[in-house]
Amino acid sequence: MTYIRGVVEEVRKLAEGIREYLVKLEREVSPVPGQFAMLWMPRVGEIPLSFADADGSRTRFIVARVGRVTGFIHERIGEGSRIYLRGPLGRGFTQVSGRRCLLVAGGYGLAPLYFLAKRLRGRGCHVKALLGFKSDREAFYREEFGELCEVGVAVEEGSAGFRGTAVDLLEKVLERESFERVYTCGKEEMMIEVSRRCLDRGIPVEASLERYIRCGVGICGSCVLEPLGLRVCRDGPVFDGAILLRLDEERVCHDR
Amino acid sequence: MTYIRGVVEEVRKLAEGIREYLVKLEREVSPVPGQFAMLWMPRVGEIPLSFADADGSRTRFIVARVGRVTGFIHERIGEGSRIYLRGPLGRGFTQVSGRRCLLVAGGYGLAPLYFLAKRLRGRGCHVKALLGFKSDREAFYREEFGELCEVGVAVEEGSAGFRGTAVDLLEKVLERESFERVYTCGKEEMMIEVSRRCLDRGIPVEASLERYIRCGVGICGSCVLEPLGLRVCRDGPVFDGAILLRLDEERVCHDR
Amino acid sequence: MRASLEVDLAGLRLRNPTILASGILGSSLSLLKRVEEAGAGAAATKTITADPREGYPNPVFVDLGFGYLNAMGLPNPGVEEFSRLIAEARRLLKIPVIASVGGGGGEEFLLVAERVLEAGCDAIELNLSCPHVSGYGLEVGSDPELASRIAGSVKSISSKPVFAKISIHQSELGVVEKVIGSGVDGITAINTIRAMAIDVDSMKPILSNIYGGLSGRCIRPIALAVVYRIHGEFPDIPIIGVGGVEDWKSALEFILAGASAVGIGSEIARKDLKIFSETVQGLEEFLAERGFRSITELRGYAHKI
Amino acid sequence: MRASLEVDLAGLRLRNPTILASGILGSSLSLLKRVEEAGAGAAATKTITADPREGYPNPVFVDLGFGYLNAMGLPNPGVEEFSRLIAEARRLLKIPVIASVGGGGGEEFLLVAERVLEAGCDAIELNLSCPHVSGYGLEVGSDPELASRIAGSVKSISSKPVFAKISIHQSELGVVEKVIGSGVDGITAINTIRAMAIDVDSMKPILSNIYGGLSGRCIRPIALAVVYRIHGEFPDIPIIGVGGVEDWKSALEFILAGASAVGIGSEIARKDLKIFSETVQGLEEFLAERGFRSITELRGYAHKI
Ligand SMILES: Cc1cc2nc3c(=O)[nH]c(=O)nc-3n(C[C@H](O)[C@H](O)[C@H](O)COP(=O)(O)OP(=O)(O)OC[C@H]3O[C@@H](n4cnc5c(N)ncnc54)[C@H](O)[C@@H]3O)c2cc1C
Ligand SMILES: Cc1cc2nc3c(=O)[nH]c(=O)nc-3n(C[C@H](O)[C@H](O)[C@H](O)COP(=O)(O)OP(=O)(O)OC[C@H]3O[C@@H](n4cnc5c(N)ncnc54)[C@H](O)[C@@H]3O)c2cc1C
Ligand SMILES: Cc1cc2nc3c(=O)[nH]c(=O)nc-3n(C[C@H](O)[C@H](O)[C@H](O)COP(=O)(O)O)c2cc1C
Ligand SMILES: Cc1cc2nc3c(=O)[nH]c(=O)nc-3n(C[C@H](O)[C@H](O)[C@H](O)COP(=O)(O)O)c2cc1C
Ligand code: FES
Ligand code: FES
Repeated sequence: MTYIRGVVEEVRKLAEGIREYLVKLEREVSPVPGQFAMLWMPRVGEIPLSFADADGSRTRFIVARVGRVTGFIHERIGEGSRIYLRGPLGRGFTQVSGRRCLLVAGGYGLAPLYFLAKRLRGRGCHVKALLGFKSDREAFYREEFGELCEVGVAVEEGSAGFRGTAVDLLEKVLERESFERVYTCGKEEMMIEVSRRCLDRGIPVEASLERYIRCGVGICGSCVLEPLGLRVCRDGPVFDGAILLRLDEERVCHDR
Repeated sequence: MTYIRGVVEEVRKLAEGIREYLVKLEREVSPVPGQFAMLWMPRVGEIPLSFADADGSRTRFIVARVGRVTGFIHERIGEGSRIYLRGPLGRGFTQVSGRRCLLVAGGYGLAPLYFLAKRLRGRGCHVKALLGFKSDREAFYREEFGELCEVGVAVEEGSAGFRGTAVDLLEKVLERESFERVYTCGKEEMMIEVSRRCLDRGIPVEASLERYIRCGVGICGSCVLEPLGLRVCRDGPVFDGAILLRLDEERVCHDR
Repeated sequence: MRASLEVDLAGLRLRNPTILASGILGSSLSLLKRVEEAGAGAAATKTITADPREGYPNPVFVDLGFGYLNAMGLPNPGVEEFSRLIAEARRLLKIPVIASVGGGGGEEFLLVAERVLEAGCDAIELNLSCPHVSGYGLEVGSDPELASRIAGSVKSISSKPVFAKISIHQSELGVVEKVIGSGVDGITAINTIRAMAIDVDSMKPILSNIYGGLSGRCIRPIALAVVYRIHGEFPDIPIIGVGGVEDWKSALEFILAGASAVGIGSEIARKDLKIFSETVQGLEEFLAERGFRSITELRGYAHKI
Repeated sequence: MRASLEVDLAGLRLRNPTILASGILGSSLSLLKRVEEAGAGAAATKTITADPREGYPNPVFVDLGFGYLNAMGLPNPGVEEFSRLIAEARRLLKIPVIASVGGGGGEEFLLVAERVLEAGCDAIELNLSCPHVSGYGLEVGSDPELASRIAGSVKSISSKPVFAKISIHQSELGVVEKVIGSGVDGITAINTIRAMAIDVDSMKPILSNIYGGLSGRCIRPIALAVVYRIHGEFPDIPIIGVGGVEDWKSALEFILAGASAVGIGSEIARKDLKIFSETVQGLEEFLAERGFRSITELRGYAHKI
């Protein structure tokens, strides 16, 4: 009753430390891109994961191995394994229609933006995605995005293609092309940079943030963005880029 | 949340010790004729009453004064008074369509049968109602039934019209007319007689029974029909006439 | 091979672990029979007192949407009449009949217990925990010493298993330890929880008695914690888990927590008597699907972590 | 004339009787500020312990559909850090800030109380009742003697009102009598109720800590009965009624039962922060409609029967 049960139908190794899980749920869920689920592994832990796709009772998650629970998932969860989740939680991205949209994603930040790309396409948007990775070994989902939209790939320690960060690539792209809205998910520093550069040019930005999620429903205060009083789990995880800039300012003030 | 609040819009004295209450509820209810409500008078008591009519959020009750709570209602509840009810509860009458139906009612047993007459009419039934009263002073609802169907009135100590019981009148009517279904509500002895005479002739009967109602939802056992294990509040209050005959047999056996 | 739902409950053999909880339909012979036909593994009677009790006037029951409130006031025809009912039930029913014994003190408990044992009940459940009848239940059971004296004296005259029914308005583990020390065969947990409802429109308490007992699905998490704790501390003591069982899943929660059987009470208000067969069928299917042979394998399983 | 929602709570002036319950959003200055903006009449902090506590690992929260289960494990940055927060809150907020004080024994309670008083809190609430942190809360508060000693010692150093927060896992009236005897200014009732949930599919307890506390609308009937009883026995003692307040009607239930103010906690999960303004507005409208001048006229009104 409390958790929705799912059975893993397919596991794919996408890149170094990154796996994709296709899950069939016991009932339908209707997440909006940017919303997340709390994934429970009995007696192991419970962690937030973005929906990377959802279609009726089939959902997709992308899991980067970072610690205890994600390590357990990589090692122990295979086809036929049961998983449990609660959600969808939080507020997702604004789904505009018929606009020129740019997605800027890094690492497992690709997850919600892939889901978003699909939906934006369905709403007649022109979508371009910039995917940033540390190295070739960590790169994934180029083809998946390629099937949906234009793709630019930035690899910092790459052997081919654009060498640099997603932000570097963004700067180049913004010189030549114009967009009506930018969506970003990845490391917070990257998202702050993306927000700054786009807002400077007057382009609205939405970014998906992370904080330590405990209750997931907005009552424990664990995920608060100080000093704004915003809760990632409930008021977000998607926030206006301007919020990120205020966060950053406060951080800078505080550090002084 | 637990009770539906109602405001009394109109009170009519129908006969000696019998009043009619028109109630506007704070939300709609959809009772079936024969279903009842538990009417709560704060710090006074809570009693079962049949719906005598219901149309959206307007309902009608007929209350015979018999004791503490009904006495309070007669004396203290007027236009503008608040009342509280839970329901609809129980199983009502079978609502047939396009049949010839006979209603046999006594005293406040007219309440659910009036509601039923309305519904049967709406379903294209030919309806006839036999109304039985002790005396002229206690008679009511002749016109109301008259607007819906053919009416026969039996008054035991009457000054005019058919003198005798509803059962006597029934016997006469059944000699001349045929019906496909009979519905009855009134004193239990009357309903047993009605059931016997109709079932003997092969006409199915439904009767609405009374027992002491406490929980109203089938868990306390207060309203059980021994030894049948049937609960008036949940399995009834409407039962097949055959059930009444079995009850009566058991009573007779037991009394020996 | 079909999985077995049979359980041994302190020596009682139950065809399945569902038990009609005390106070639910259990003062009518024909309803007890109907509950057996509906599939219950055993049935408890309404709590029996020495003298007849009328109970409280209406309202005595509130459906809160997430659970129920009741203050019936222990209406029962008294032990004289009830003993006849038990004797007849013993002839008419195949499933064990558990007599729920109440009292305002040690003597009454003993007197009632004596009579229902004579009448042939298969087990006794001591109601030490009704939260809303002054002088009865909790007022007796929240004194651990008195509770264990009562339990001990009833146990001493009973060749049938004796269960002590407890509530949370007391140090549960404290009372449990005491009554186990006095020899009872098992624990029934939990009774309703003291509660009330106020109607804000009339600004009045709803129940005629003001206080009542909360039951139904909303108390299940509380009851489960009690059962889990007792099973953790006293793994050998049979427990009847009661509180908000509404389907096979909730029944299974109790068994995984350590109950040998479950009482089913007020959720009958929503599900009616088919709750028994549906629970039984759901448990059977679960066992079969997971390859368990017997429900007893699952008792206390959630402790293995 | 508009009806007044102002209440006097043991000397604290509240613009309205809604209070953010302890443990809800109350360890963040900016969230406390937001709660004030949302309309709360006062705010309690998360329970503060002497040393920082990490709390338990996830899962720590379960939405049961009719209420909530949590076992956060009293995560808080410790009194050192928390005192700074309280001092800032005192500058930034206009509404009273109630410091919830925890401890594993008398000394810790006293130490924390001393520091939060220095920091300028407007009142103290002694958490004698958290049901799922071993060594804290209930384990201290269910010993009436210890509870009253703690209450007495904190009261002796405090010029600000002191509330004792109680649970139902104890003879409530017993503890209440004791702590009132030791001089506390008011009672907060109730804390969460010990409970748990087992997932039958995995056959495992859900919370990492196994046991947690039940909160939300499903415990309201229980909390109401506690408040009603306390007000009946101690009509002069201010009570903060907590447990399942979800709208103006449920807030009013507590006030009619005898509470001077109500805590709002986990139902924020469903209603979010607008629960405060909606509750306040609903109460205002009710008073106006019924011709009451002040919410204080309704305190304990359900006792007049
Ligand atoms: C809204 C949101 C969406 C996310 N979506 C994805 C996704 O789609 N794919 C993905 O791989 N990761 C995602 N994450 C991050 C993911 O939740 C963490 O990597 C994961 O919780 C780590 O768990 P662990 O037990 O393996 O790590 P641990 O060993 O417990 O800790 C390592 C680090 O992981 C982070 N972390 C641990 N627990 C939590 C928690 N409860 N909440 C937030 N962060 C935590 C902390 O930074 C911590 O320092 C998302 C996080 C958030 C907040
Ligand atoms: C399903 C059903 C539908 C009914 N419909 C109507 C109706 O439409 N109009 C009408 O006037 N009456 C109806 N009654 C009867 C009505 O409920 C009783 O007359 C009423 O409860 C008497 O209450 P009191 O406090 O005035 O009587 P009391 O002074 O308490 O007792 C007098 C007698 O009333 C009966 N009674 C009292 N309480 C109850 C109770 N909780 N349940 C059943 N009987 C009780 C008993 O026979 C009792 O001996 C119905 C009863 C039932 C069971
Ligand atoms: C209407 C009603 C009457 C009850 N009467 C009794 C009783 O007489 N004796 C008793 O021990 N428990 C009594 N109980 C408590 C139940 O046996 C059970 O312990 C409690 O209701 C929790 O279970 P449930 O949630 O399945 O109803 C009664 C409960 C209800 C709802
Ligand atoms: C997530 C959560 C954390 C809590 N933390 C505390 C706490 O630190 N101290 C405390 O006294 N009560 C704590 N409580 C209990 C609440 O203050 C309140 O007493 C209880 O939840 C009942 O109220 P509610 O139903 O409105 O939530 C907590 C409750 C919840 C749900
Ligand atoms: S995780 Fe609890 S408020 Fe966001
Ligand atoms: S009144 Fe309780 S079972 Fe019918």
